[in-house]
Amino acid sequence: MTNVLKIFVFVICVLAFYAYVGQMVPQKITYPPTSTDFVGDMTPLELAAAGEEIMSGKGTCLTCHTIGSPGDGLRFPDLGGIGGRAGAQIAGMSAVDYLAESLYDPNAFVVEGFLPGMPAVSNPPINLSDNEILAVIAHLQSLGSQPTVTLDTELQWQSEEGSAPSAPTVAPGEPLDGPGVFTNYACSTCHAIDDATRLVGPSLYDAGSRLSKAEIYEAVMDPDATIAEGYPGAAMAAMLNASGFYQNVSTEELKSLVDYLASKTGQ
Amino acid sequence: MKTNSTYSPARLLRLQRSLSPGGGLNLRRVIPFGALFLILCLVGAYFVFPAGAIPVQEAQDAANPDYREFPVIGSRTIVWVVAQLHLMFAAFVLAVPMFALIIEIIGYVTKDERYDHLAYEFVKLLSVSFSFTAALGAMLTFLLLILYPSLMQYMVKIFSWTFLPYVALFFLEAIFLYSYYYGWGKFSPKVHIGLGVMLNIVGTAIMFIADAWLTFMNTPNGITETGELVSLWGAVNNFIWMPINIHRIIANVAFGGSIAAAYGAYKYLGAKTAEDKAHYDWMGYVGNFVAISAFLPLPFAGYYLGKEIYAYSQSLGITLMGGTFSWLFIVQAILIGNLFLAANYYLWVSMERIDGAERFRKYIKYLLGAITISFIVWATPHSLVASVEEARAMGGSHHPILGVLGVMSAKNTAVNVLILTTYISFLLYRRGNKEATVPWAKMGMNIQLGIFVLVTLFVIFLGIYGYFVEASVRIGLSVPQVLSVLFAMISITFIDVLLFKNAKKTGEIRWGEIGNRAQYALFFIAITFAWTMGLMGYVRAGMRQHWHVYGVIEDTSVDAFTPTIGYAAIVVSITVFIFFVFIATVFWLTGLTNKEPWKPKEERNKSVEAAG
Amino acid sequence: MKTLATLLTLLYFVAPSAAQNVDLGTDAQREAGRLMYNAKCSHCHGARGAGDGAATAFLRPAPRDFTTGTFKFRTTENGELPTDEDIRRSIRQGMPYTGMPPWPQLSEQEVDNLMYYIKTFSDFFSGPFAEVTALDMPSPPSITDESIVRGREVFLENSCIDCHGNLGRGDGPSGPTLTDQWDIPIRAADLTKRWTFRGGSTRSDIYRTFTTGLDGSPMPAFDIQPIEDQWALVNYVHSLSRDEADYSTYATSVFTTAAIDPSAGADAFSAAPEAFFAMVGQVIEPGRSFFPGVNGLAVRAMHNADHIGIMLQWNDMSADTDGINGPGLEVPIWPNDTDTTQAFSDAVAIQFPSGDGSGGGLPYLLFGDVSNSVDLWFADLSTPRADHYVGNGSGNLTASGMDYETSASYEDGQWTVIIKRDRTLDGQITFEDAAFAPVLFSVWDGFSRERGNRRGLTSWTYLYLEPAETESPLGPMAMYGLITLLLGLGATTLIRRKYSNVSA
Amino acid sequence: MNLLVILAIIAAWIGLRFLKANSLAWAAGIWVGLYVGLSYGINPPLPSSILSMFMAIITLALVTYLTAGNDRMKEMADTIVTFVVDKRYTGALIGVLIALPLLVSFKVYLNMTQAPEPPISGRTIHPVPPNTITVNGSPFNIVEGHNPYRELESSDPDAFALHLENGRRVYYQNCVFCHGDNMEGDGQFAHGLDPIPANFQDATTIAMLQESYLYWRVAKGGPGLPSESTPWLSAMPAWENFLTEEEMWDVIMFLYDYTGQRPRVSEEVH
Repeated sequence: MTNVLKIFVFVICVLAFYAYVGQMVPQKITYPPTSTDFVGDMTPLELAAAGEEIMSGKGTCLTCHTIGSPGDGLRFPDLGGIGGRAGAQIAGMSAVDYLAESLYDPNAFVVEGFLPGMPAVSNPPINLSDNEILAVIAHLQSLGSQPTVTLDTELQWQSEEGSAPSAPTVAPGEPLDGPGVFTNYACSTCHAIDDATRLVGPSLYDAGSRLSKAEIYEAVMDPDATIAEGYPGAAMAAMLNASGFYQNVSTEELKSLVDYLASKTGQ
Repeated sequence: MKTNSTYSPARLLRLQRSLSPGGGLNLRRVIPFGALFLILCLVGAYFVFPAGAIPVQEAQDAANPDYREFPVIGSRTIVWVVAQLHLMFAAFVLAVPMFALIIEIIGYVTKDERYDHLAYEFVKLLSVSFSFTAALGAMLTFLLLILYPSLMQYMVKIFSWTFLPYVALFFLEAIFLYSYYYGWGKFSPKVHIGLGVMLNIVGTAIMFIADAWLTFMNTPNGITETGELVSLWGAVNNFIWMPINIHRIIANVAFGGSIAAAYGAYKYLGAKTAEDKAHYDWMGYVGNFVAISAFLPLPFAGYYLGKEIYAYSQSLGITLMGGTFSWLFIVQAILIGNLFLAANYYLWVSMERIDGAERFRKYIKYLLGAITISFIVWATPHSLVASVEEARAMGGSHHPILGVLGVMSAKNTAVNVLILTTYISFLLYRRGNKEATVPWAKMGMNIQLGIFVLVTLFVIFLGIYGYFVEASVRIGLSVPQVLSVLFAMISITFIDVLLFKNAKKTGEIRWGEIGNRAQYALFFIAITFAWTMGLMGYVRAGMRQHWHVYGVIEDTSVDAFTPTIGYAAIVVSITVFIFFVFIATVFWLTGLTNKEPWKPKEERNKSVEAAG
Repeated sequence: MKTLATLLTLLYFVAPSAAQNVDLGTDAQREAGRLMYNAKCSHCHGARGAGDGAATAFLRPAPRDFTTGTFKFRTTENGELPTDEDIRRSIRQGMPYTGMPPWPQLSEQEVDNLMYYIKTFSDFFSGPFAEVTALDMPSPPSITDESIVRGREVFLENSCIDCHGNLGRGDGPSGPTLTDQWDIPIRAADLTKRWTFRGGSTRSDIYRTFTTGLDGSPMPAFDIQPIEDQWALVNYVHSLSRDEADYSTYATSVFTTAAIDPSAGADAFSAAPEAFFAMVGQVIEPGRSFFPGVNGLAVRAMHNADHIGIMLQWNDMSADTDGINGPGLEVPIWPNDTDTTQAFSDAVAIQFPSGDGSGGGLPYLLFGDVSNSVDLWFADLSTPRADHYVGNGSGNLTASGMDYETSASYEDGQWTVIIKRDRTLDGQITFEDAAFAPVLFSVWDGFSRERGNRRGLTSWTYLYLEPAETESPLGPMAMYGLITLLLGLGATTLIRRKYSNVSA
Repeated sequence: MNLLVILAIIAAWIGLRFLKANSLAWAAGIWVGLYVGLSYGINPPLPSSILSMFMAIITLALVTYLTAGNDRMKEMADTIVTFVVDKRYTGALIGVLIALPLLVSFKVYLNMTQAPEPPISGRTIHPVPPNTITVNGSPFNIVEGHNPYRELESSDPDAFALHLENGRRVYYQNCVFCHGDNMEGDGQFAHGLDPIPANFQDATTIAMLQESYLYWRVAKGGPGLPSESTPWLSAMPAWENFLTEEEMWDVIMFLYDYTGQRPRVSEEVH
């Protein structure tokens, strides 16, 4: 029995030694990256930091807007210093309200020299929640002045329940036809289909006469392969990704969409 | 591919088990114990998931929360400990048939009865240990089903079709195992060996399938960005599937060998007669020989695995080697350095019981020197812990000399030198009581020496050369290093076999006259192996960080953070301790077969008197 | 002051024509030198050696213009060209605390090649005055107290204090007005920091500097007689500073039972050890400071049960108390800072993390960041107080309206600022015994027009509060000693009992 | 290397050899010699954490050596037993029994009276990069992204040279103050920074990284580091605030060109 006891003690000693070695190296806990949890007591500054992330990420704002480097030929206004200017854009409208309107209802007031065409970020495909929009407003305010909004700030555009509109839903089973796909994935936010209006993206009313079916297919599935001159790159892919297009669209639906677009010859 | 909604909880059971850092499991004792647990699992799983409603669409059903909490120590830790224990037993029951078969074959070829007995003695350890495996597997299954329901649903969705072959193999495994075990000595040797071969093939196949599930969690493949299955074969054959398979086969053999050696050591220490001592001394030696032989190529397999991880994602690779876990590999280096040291130590102590081996004693200090230096080089961290004063004296957290030792070139070289040195120890041991009689003996030995010296110099040269070339070339240099070491081992062995074919025996191996300290070295090796496995389990699961399935299913539980190495070390130590308590029970149970039949007290007294 | 041109005119008649012994190197050497120069030197000294490379605007003192043949560090007569060895030495050793690094990794040949190529930038090296002889540089005699005392007299006799100041801190009355030959502002050396001497910090280097002068700068050559006085001056200058900067890793605050009173001045802090921190330009965020006015800061601190006082001292050639300063002032991007109508005062700030610092990391070193704020004790030295600012990054500083008890004084080129605070203050860091409080210091030199983000700063460092009473080591010493003794005795007894038969 | 110390150690070992010291004395001699050598023989000195690790390994190795052979083991045991039991050594034994506790006490004294150590930051030098970053508004994928100008090296050497030249300008106007003229991390402000700037000549910095990794470090600087790399200490600016993307790529290429290193390229995917 003493042997068993000796072995037992030996095992304990060796294990204790290794446990000790484990304590001798630097100890670091790695936490998962903090997702933007909107908690009630976020200061405007914290909110602004979250907003910065949203603008470059989910909001896809920076595919069309620049911050602090105007004149790059982008189609939308530069946002550098926007926080300082916002209050003076529309008489009688506070900076916060102006920014909020620009986000919820962007085409209500369009800065001179620019075309309308920005999608409402509260709707699909961008689909920001009210809190996320508040964060974006806070960040925009911080560009040029001090952010003031908090999560308690109430805006007239906010939906009643405070919840984000639901994401586009695909009716199960029933494949959509071409126009159906076009509507369902909110393509019309950026592309005109009935006339030659230039929105964020080129009008598609003459897509069929400009592009072959294969080219249309490529333009949908890999938008950045060829970018029409004067239009921002990366925007479409980001938005289609955000709207779940690539994940959900079926081959059949894709085919109908291409057929539909190819049928648009400008007449 | 759509999910088969008629999944069976039995598949789930095995799926869960595979998700442990272990994988290859062999429920060998299905009939007496395992089957009971399986049935319990089936029944239990049906109760845990009423309606069995696992159509994928409803995976997010509010009735099924994503996580449940295990009291006191938390879900993650309990799954961790149980999975690790399960893995260790699984590794053991997979490995023992492998080297039992090899030993049996050796016995068959050499017509040495001893080997056959030894193989049988190893196999005897199986019968108990795998009921533990089954018990632990069942426990793990329940835990995962209860604690991580939504993750399990996803895994089922992906891998449903792999369950059928798994079940089929499982039955085959049971049949082969029992025919191999119970049929010992009852078939012709060839048929019996054939059974053993089949047993191993089936066991390995089971492990391969199980590995697919867990490697998928690290490097998911064959799915869309949202996690829908595109190609099942792609999901199975993910980046690290094959490397893990290879690494595990080898590591299992090493681990199984070390446990078997520990068994020999345990019996040796308790043995009363010289005959028993001789036998268990020999058993410990063989177990350790198997363990170390399998251990030598393990660093290469590990390197292959690491390379594939880098190939899959630089982020994963850096997390592993340069980021969060870089210190873990320093701990690993200490463990493996200890293994090398202990393995050599065992050989050196063993040589004391070989008459004629004294002439090699003088080399020990040089071997030890090489091992120590390599050990030091390998354990030197790249990012140093230094106080501000020390850092300033060094000119930053980078030491001009240590910095050189901290990078891959130096480490690769150190490992290769360690392997070579251990190999030389083996060689010296082998020829301890032999004298070559072939006419070209002197020249042969000179050639061996030449190869050894050249390869060592070549390995060191490549290590140094690595500092003068760009990184992409440097990474490639490890291949010639490895190959030259393999070349040296193979060619020297080849010459050695010829050299000592009809060697003159200068003395006997006095089995049973080994110092007890050698037996403790065997325990030390077994513990260190088990601990290393535990640590590697932590890093393999931990490198996913806050993902269940890397990049696909995010861990949103309270345990999403990666715990410290110190915490992991304690969990691993406790796990290994529990494992050794269990394995001690296995040893004890196995030992019962040799116990005298029970007799009433009076009879025993009588026999004592008679003896007196 | 003699310039090279006047000297040349004079010498034209006396010097021997066309020196034969001038070594201009071979074509191959000059070509090799050219390649090396273009690879390693041209970005500062310019492709044509005119000191007008891409980096020139960011360097002060400005890189040498090789085309004029004017060199500061020579062993030759004032106004003469340097010897080959002088050029080699300058390349090899560099100029501490300037943009010119030492080049120890170059081989002898490479340095030679560079030297030959540098000589091609100026015609003087091939002209009639190219042949120069090095002056005799005697080896220094030993330092005696008398010579240092005498050196002080020599220092005064030769009006050194006009530029270098009474105690050598570079604060002489004419200090702020000095410019070099090209009208770029230049500063008299701070003789209390020998490690910053451009020409080297040994006594021989000091001797060479004042006997040959620094051509192109206002530093003339001094012909002091007798020679003993020359060495007396060298020894005096040498005695003004320690050998090395000896930068500290943290400052220690010592416990006192006395009250902390900023108005009591520097003497009250003499019991506290001095921590000397390196101060470098803020080159991280816009408003970058490439030549900070202050390159080192001495810190002493004392605390009692309730208060802590921190004393900061640094050398400044002028006390700028007119004008304004603030940590959040706008700074145009260098070199566009041309509007000089606004004057800026000297200022200093001590930065601590806000709150208890339990967030897992420090705030960002430049006035904190959005999620981790800092408390700034900011003293604009044109006013007699230090204000509290909360910093959430360089662009986000808010004055809380609170201020700290402060005193500031300037004497002989040295600012002394003492700031006092309660050891516990709501929302700000608590100074606990035997704990390390993270701290970072910033100094603004008004004369160098530093304000806002243009400033000198240290890294995050620490302030350690010595506890009032340190635990006596005697108890643990006795305990561990006793345990060892018992273990030893136990082992001895065991062995003796077991092997007593051996002792025969 | 401090040659004098090393020579002294070797001399002591030769002395042991001449004295025909037994293996226990040898082990002690080697232990002390290596300890002294590692503590004082290497310049700059090893950090104490490393020193203790090395000594632990060496201790283990020496114990292994002493116990590996039966006769050495016996020799060791005999020596100890003789020393403890034999009357001739009683005096020495008492000396040792007294000296050991004194040594321990002295060590305790040293530990308790030494100057306090400020907190050590065990920072990760090469942390894991995020998968994508947004540089001045345009997204960049670190995993798959590559230097858009690197291909010019082979396709258009003249254009590449222009990029390098621009990189040189950028470096000497922005980076040289910390990273130094020779890129050894010893610029004129390096002495005031902690952590000190990276040394690009070192084979373990840029040579083992991909260009996309450098791009991340250059564009996002210290503030972009994850917390294990102590972003609050790093003085590396986020250069996207000062430089264009092209300038950042140019300076990265210049770093490799000047130091003669090659960037690590992503390995072949199987």
